[in-house]
Amino acid sequence: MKLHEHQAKEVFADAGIPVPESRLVATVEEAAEAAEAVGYPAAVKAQVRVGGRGKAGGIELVDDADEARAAAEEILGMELKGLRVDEVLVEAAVDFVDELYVGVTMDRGAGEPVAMVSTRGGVDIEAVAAEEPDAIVREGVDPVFGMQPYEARKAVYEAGVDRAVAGDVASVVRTLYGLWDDDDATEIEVNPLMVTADDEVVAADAVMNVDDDALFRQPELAESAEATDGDNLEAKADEYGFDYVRLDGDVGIVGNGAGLVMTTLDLVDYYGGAPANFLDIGGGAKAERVANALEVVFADDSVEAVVFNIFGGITRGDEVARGINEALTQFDEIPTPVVVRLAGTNAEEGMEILNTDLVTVEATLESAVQRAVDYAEGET
Amino acid sequence: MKLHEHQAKEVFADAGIPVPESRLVATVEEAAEAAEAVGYPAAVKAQVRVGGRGKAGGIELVDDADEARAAAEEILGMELKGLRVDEVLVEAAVDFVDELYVGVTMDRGAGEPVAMVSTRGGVDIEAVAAEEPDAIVREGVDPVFGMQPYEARKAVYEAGVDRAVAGDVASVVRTLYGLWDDDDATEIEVNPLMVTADDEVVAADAVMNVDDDALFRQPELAESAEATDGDNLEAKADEYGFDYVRLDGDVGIVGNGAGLVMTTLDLVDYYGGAPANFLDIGGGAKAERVANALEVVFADDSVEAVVFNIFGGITRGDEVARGINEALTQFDEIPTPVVVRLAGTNAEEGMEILNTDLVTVEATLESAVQRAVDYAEGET
Amino acid sequence: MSILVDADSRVVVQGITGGEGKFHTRQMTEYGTNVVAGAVPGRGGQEVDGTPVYDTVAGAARAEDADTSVVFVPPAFAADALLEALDAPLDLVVAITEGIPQQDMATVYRKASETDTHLVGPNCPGVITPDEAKLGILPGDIFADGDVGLVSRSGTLTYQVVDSLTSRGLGQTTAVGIGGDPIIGTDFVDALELFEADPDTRAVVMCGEIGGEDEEEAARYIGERMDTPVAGFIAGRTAPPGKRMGHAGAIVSGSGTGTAESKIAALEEASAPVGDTPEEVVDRVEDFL
Amino acid sequence: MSILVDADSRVVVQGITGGEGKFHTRQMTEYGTNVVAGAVPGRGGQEVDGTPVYDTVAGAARAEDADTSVVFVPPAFAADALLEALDAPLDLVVAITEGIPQQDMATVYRKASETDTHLVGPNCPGVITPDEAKLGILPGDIFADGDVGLVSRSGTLTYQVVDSLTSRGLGQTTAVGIGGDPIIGTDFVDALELFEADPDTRAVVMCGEIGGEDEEEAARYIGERMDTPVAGFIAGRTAPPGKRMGHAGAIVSGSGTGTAESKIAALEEASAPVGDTPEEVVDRVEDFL
Repeated sequence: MKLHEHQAKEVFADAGIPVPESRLVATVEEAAEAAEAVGYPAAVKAQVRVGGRGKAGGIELVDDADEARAAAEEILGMELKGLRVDEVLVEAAVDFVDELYVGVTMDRGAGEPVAMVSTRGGVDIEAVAAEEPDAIVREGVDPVFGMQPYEARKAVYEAGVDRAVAGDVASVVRTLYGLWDDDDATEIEVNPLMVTADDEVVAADAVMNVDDDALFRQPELAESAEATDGDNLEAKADEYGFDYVRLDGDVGIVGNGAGLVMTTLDLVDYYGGAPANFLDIGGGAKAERVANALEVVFADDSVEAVVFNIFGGITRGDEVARGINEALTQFDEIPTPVVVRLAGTNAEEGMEILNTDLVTVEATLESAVQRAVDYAEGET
Repeated sequence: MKLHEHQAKEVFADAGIPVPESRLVATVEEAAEAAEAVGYPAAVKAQVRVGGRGKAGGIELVDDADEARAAAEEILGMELKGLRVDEVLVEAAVDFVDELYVGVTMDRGAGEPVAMVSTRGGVDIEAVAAEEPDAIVREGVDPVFGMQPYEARKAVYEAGVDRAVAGDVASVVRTLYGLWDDDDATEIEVNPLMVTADDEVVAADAVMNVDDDALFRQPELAESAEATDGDNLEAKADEYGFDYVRLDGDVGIVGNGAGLVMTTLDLVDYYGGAPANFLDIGGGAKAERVANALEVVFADDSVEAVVFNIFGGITRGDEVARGINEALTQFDEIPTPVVVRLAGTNAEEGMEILNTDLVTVEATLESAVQRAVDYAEGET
Repeated sequence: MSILVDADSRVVVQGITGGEGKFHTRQMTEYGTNVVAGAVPGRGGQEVDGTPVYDTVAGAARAEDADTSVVFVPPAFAADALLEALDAPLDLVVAITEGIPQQDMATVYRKASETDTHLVGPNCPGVITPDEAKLGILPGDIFADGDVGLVSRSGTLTYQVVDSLTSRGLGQTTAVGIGGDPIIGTDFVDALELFEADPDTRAVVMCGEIGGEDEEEAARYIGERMDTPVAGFIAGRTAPPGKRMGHAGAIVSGSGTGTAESKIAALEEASAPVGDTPEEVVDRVEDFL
Repeated sequence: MSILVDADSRVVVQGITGGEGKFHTRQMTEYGTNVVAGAVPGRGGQEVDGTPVYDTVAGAARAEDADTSVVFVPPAFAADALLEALDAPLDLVVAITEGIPQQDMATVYRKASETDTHLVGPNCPGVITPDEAKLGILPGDIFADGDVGLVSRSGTLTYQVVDSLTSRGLGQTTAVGIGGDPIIGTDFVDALELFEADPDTRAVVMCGEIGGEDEEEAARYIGERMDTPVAGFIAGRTAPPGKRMGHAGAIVSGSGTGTAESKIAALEEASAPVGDTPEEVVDRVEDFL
């Protein structure tokens, strides 16, 4: 779960990392008032949970109330990478002499967290990582020891951070590690960490992702996740407990198991179609879950056909088929063709049971996907 | 630093370990009132920082106010292993069906903490350890991982603790480990941990030693240490920053370095004398420190002679000698003979400088000790 | 022959008294797995379908000479259960549990790296050596004894491929689901090493997916050290960056690491053909044998 | 020959800008020790008596090819300094600091056990190979080059014994102060192993004291594995139980472990004679040579 910038900054500030003065507002007039309060120059920043807001026009610098009003007018309500901007953070701009990058993330290969420090902050750090990997110092941290003070210092000095602020920067790095550890963060970064002319450091941006699997023990962070923004379909799928990702195509996809659903998406593409979504219905296939899954997929207006791909496993194909039949009868009208393919234990029995008045049955994954792609292209 | 029972119980209770209701009192009448308040039977327990209070008559069970008064009368003011009892804890006696032992201490050889659980609580656990080591289950804990829940369970189940209370006992063990970890305890134990008929566990006694070297980061615990009881000489030596231990003999000993001072004690014994104390004056030997050390040793009425044994090392013998001369002139009268032996760098120059009107000089450790023993025996 | 598990494995089930644990213990036993004990704190002395339950894994291992554990403990308590199993010690620990917090797994991974125990999972379907033993939730019916080793990050995708293999007469030595989490015990390289050392495994299928760089490392290992031929499949070619595709570990990073393209290129570079469809993977295995 | 340190050791001093660090760096350099760098966070780029200072130990080790560290950092920061030195990595780390909390040392000890670095101390006088190099606060003047190895938990007691050795013409290969704390890096057995492997060490003096069971373990090692003769001394015969005698580690437990009697008996059992006085220890060494 990605926190909003303003949420992450609150967490950082509580942990003792300096952040600029700011106000979160939802209207143009409030934005102007907030800018007056924090002083000029001020930044008006879209609060959506995506990266690259600056490039996409989601951040503007303003020098007076009129400019603040204009900026808020433009940003509030805009769509950034498919998400509508409902709030902006109005923040005092920092007068800086240097921009650093500091972060902590999980090094999957090493199975341990890694702290990163670079003097190349304020730019797309992933581009720096790709082009000049040596410009980012990485210090792996043994999770059972926790980050030791010397590790933070080592990263900071090896990155070439000015000695005048090195101690403060090392302290920010250790604080980020502490948040990583205490708050079950999977990724946490400050870019840029600004250095002022009088050798102070200020977190001008804040990124924090929290482990979804750990929200059960992070009740405060889980609460801030509930006030979710963004895609309604994703919110609905989340409510039903499905893993769901919306895409740009027109072939709706329902299946069980992440790998098999991804494979189904890939096959839609392979056969010339375009997947509309990823939806993992999980284990079993009771009528209610099937109905909920189809409700989510049908609610996407782009969908022209649905492929329903279940590998039976422990749950037998005949049970799955009965669940699908029961689910489909709950719809007054089935808005797009549904192609079903069952495999695994008792798959043949299952396919015989399926109600072919409601669905098209295919025997193989390949043929099911091809048929759905054909339907989506208007061929029947 | 050993906490008083009542201090340790407060720490335990704050951490969630059940303890009996109790009151700390300093007078006979308060003791009677406290007993009325906590109910009968009640225990009246001497609050001195030594083990084995029960055997030594420092704990009595009482059944009414008169008995409480009598017990307090007897215990308050008594001497237990050389320490005067100034306060008693009056505590509700626990009606138990089982007595367990649980503790956490440092395993020096392994360099890690070890948790211990035994169903043989309520008796001298060190005797159990010596006679029936298998009756105590020891579970070493990797300090960087910290104690995991399974480790506490394993120790508890392997000790044969009744399944009805095993979960609660495991939880007490983990709490003790937490205190060990958070409070820099070096030794922490509950003996007995009583099990009641309705399967509750209660800490009927509480032992907690805190690492002296960690008191700088344990301000609350350090404060409770300041209200120290016991030997006045030890308190004075502590104030001067000396490592000092009082013993039963009549030969006072001052030296530098723990190993050399211990060796000097051993030599006093070897040559037929009896050491009166261990006093490590530490590095260097400035006049003020020498004077302070002699003040502490002279203040012990048992002392009949003093041996002053300094190995020069980095600090040169002539400087040490000047310090000793200067210190001795600060005393109007030197109450007992002082034998000085200097060794190491510039030792000979040092011995020439020493004022032989005030001290006896000996060239070797052996002869210095022998001379001091002779003095103590009245030979001159 | 086989890897990791066979008919002699003596299995303790952690969480045997829970719904899933109980159900799958029955399934495992029916398949022929030698389940000798359960371990659930506070439930020692009970029995589940005749299998004795112990309070601790160490107690179960000692009393029943167990060498293998399958873990069905809920996510909040799973790390403790895994640490307990690793400490017992055992030869193999298979973690079925899905949704274990990453930090807990970082601790478990650290512990596992200090032991000689094979940890498989978490968030995996398990390990099966057809006709000998299965550990976990895999549907035993679709597997058949044979010469093909299989290692996969995914459950149902594994079943899809196995189903094709079996229906074309290509049985399996052992199939290992290594799990879809970012931090897992046994990874592709570990499993490939075991298959390479197994004289009965004549070809290996490796089902990877987006996220991380395990497939790239596996490709290096295949190219440099393996004689046994490997056919690959990579799921998630159409996944957008920054989105978690069901598995916690199945995510293409914003900076573009962990893509299917990179993994496919690495495998083909190592002369491990990658199928565009599951059927094509099985075609490649047929080519090998 | 010698153990642990010689004229080729390249030494970094952690805490070189502090009072003690500065003073003893001068003493070490005067003795001939090859001090190549200091390490103090925030002091990089400065010099102390011509020795360059670096912000990190890793930086110092890289720039000056250091392989050894001596640590004079105050107790509250010492564990971090030791972990940094162990991570650098170096061959030898000597911790002079007294008063490091036990829990900090438990962490350091854990880290040290994962590395190949020799950690000596803390709360120790250091290590000296006469006429080559000294690390720490030992008074160089009293030592002389020769055939006797010395290992001791105590500082001034070591000097006392060395003074006698030297005045009787018995020089030393290397003297190692292992320190008086309950948790230390190199222990008696570690040091004895090094002396046993050193062809020039023809006899060893081992100065133990009350507390712990290191001397008993050393006695087992001497009895079972050592050819080089060992003479012992044990301080604290008259120490009462439960009292810390100066050193944090010098304490006879209430249950009676860690007594001088037990240690003396163990050594004599292992045919390592124990002197009743320091002079007697030197007599025994004379008997050996």
